[in-house]
Amino acid sequence: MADPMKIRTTVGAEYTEVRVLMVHPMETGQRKDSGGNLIPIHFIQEMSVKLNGKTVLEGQISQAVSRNPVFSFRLKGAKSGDKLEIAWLDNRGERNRTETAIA
Amino acid sequence: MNPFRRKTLAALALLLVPLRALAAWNKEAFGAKSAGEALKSLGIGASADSKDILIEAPQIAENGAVVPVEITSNVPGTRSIAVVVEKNPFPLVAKFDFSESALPFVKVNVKVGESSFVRAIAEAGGKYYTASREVKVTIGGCGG
Amino acid sequence: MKRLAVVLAAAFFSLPAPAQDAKKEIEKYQRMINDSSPAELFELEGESLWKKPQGPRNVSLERCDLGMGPGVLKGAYAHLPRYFQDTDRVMDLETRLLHCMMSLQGRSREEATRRVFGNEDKPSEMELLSAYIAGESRGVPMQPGTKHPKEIAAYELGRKLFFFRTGPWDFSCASCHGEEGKRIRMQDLPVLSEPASARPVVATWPAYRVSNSQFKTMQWRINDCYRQMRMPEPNFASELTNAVNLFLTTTGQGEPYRGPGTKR
Amino acid sequence: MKGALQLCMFAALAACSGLPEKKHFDEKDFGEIEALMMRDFHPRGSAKMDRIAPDALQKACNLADNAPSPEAAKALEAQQFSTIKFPSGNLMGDWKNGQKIAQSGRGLQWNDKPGAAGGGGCYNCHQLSPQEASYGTLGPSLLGFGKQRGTSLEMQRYAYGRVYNAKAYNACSQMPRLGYSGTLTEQQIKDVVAYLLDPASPVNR
Repeated sequence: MADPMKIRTTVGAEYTEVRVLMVHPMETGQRKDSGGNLIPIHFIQEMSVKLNGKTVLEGQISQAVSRNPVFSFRLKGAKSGDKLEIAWLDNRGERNRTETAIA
Repeated sequence: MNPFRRKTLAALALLLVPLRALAAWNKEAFGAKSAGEALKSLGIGASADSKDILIEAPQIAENGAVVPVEITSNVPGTRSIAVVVEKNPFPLVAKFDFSESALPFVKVNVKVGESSFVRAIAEAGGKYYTASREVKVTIGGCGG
Repeated sequence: MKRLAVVLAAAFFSLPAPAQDAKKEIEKYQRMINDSSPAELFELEGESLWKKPQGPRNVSLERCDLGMGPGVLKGAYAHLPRYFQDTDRVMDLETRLLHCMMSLQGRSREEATRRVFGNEDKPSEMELLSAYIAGESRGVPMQPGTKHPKEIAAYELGRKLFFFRTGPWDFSCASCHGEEGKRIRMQDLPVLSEPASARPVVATWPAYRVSNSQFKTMQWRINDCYRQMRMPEPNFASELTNAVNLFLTTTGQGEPYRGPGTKR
Repeated sequence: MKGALQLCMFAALAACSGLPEKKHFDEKDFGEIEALMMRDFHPRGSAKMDRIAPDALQKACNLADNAPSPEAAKALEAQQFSTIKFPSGNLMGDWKNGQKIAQSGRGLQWNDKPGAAGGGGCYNCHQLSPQEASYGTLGPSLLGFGKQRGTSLEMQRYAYGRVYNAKAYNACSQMPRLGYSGTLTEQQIKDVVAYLLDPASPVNR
């Protein structure tokens, strides 16, 4: 599957809700494939959310976050058109970065 | 691939992670086998139970692979929230640091190995506040 | 409508208190996984597949007629399964997609059905396309074909198959989906021969399954039920699977489609 | 009071206003359905095509919508009872293995490895031990089954027979015939009997 990071923003009265959907297997290293051998550990470790270039949220996460992670955050004072940037880094050094404007 | 080789590969992979990373991933904390150890490695001291930490999670999850957890901290000045599933093999699930305009709120789907308490620990002004909810994990389907 | 209220009231009061809490908590779980579900990813992927030229003729599926005209997607899923003049058969979504893969794209049945059920690492074409096309019927009341003689015959056949007990464990579909308020382990079992219980099911399939991070279709659902009934494997897109699908969808007709759903 | 009265009256009316539930099958359906299934199914793993045709019991239950007349039920149950092979002597095996069998839903499925131990899938439909919260409700709760009924040889035979072929006690029961179908071996059924009756089993604690 391609790796689109699907971001949806909803501007509300008190805050803007940001919902991000990432494509990642988040393997725990305990799971076996159909051949019966262990699938190596593989998960997103770090993620960050930037608003207009400034980091507003940094997360350290683990293989205990579900596959195809879905996060929701709330930003105060963000208005439509503001630049939102979400990035992640996994334990194999793979990265993904997606930029979007707040709806 | 035998377990020994997989372990060394995993360890190697960790070394490759560039030093200047985002919030550096706390290897000890996430490798800790007990909640207490994990929090100590994060530098989190004793935490007071607080009703200002709200945890929204299903009491019964039909499947432990995806348990939605929503955490809100109403303690003023909250700068970080750690999420722990006490009975997981590695209890520390995630830690979020908030700054600038991000509110101390997060919603994330987590894996709960077996019925357990899900605990949130918030940090504000150098003090720690905590709350927890029990999540019962059940087996759906015909088990076959 | 009144009769429905009486039936529902009876069903609700008959549950002992703890079971009611368990039922409420499981419904909360379902609500929460629904609004934070990766199902959307499959819809996006399905859209690009719908437009992707494939097969010996190297054309996309965008001219495929799902019953409302070539390429018309809005509400098409909500009107399936139905009778199709060109093939003289009752067809559900996956059966119709297979027809278009063969007739438009020139692909062989063997190649197009080699991998109809995927896994969490690689969903199948049918799963991705079903996610996208079903999503295009959101809000449209489910209204399968119920008037054409072949639709009526398929419905009757589906109904008989639903109650037909055979195989080493003597099961029919009704063995599990036949009695109100029952469950397997913690899994509630809707009575699929009753409109009130069938509607929410029909309105949320196909669906993303959190337990194995896979997107599942109706053909898979019927296939996997027969596996657990200890029966041989039903042929993909066969008359039998279409009859069962039409019986279920007709029983649950009228509910606005609100899928693709997210399930256990 | 008037409202309640009206509600019951209305419910009764509603229940009988629809046509009596049309019988699902009549004799001629069987040929047609079996032919269709033989065409639209294919064998896979251990699941072969000989599983398509319903046997005499299944046909009787299909025709009677699972509610045969008392006489017909008695005859079916007697016939099914004759299929049970009761081992001699003690019928209580090892409850620990019985618990594994009760938890396992495997057995006779096309994806079950050939030769792998079958499961009883008991927790799919029954409550058994108080510790297991994830139990089904298609069958009655068996909590404290042995505590209430004791472990007499006669009770062991009843439990053994019921697991081996449930239709010997209730002609059109939805409980699979676990012994008759070859899903569970004689020893496995003894272990399940122990799980049900043995005072040490969590079912009875």
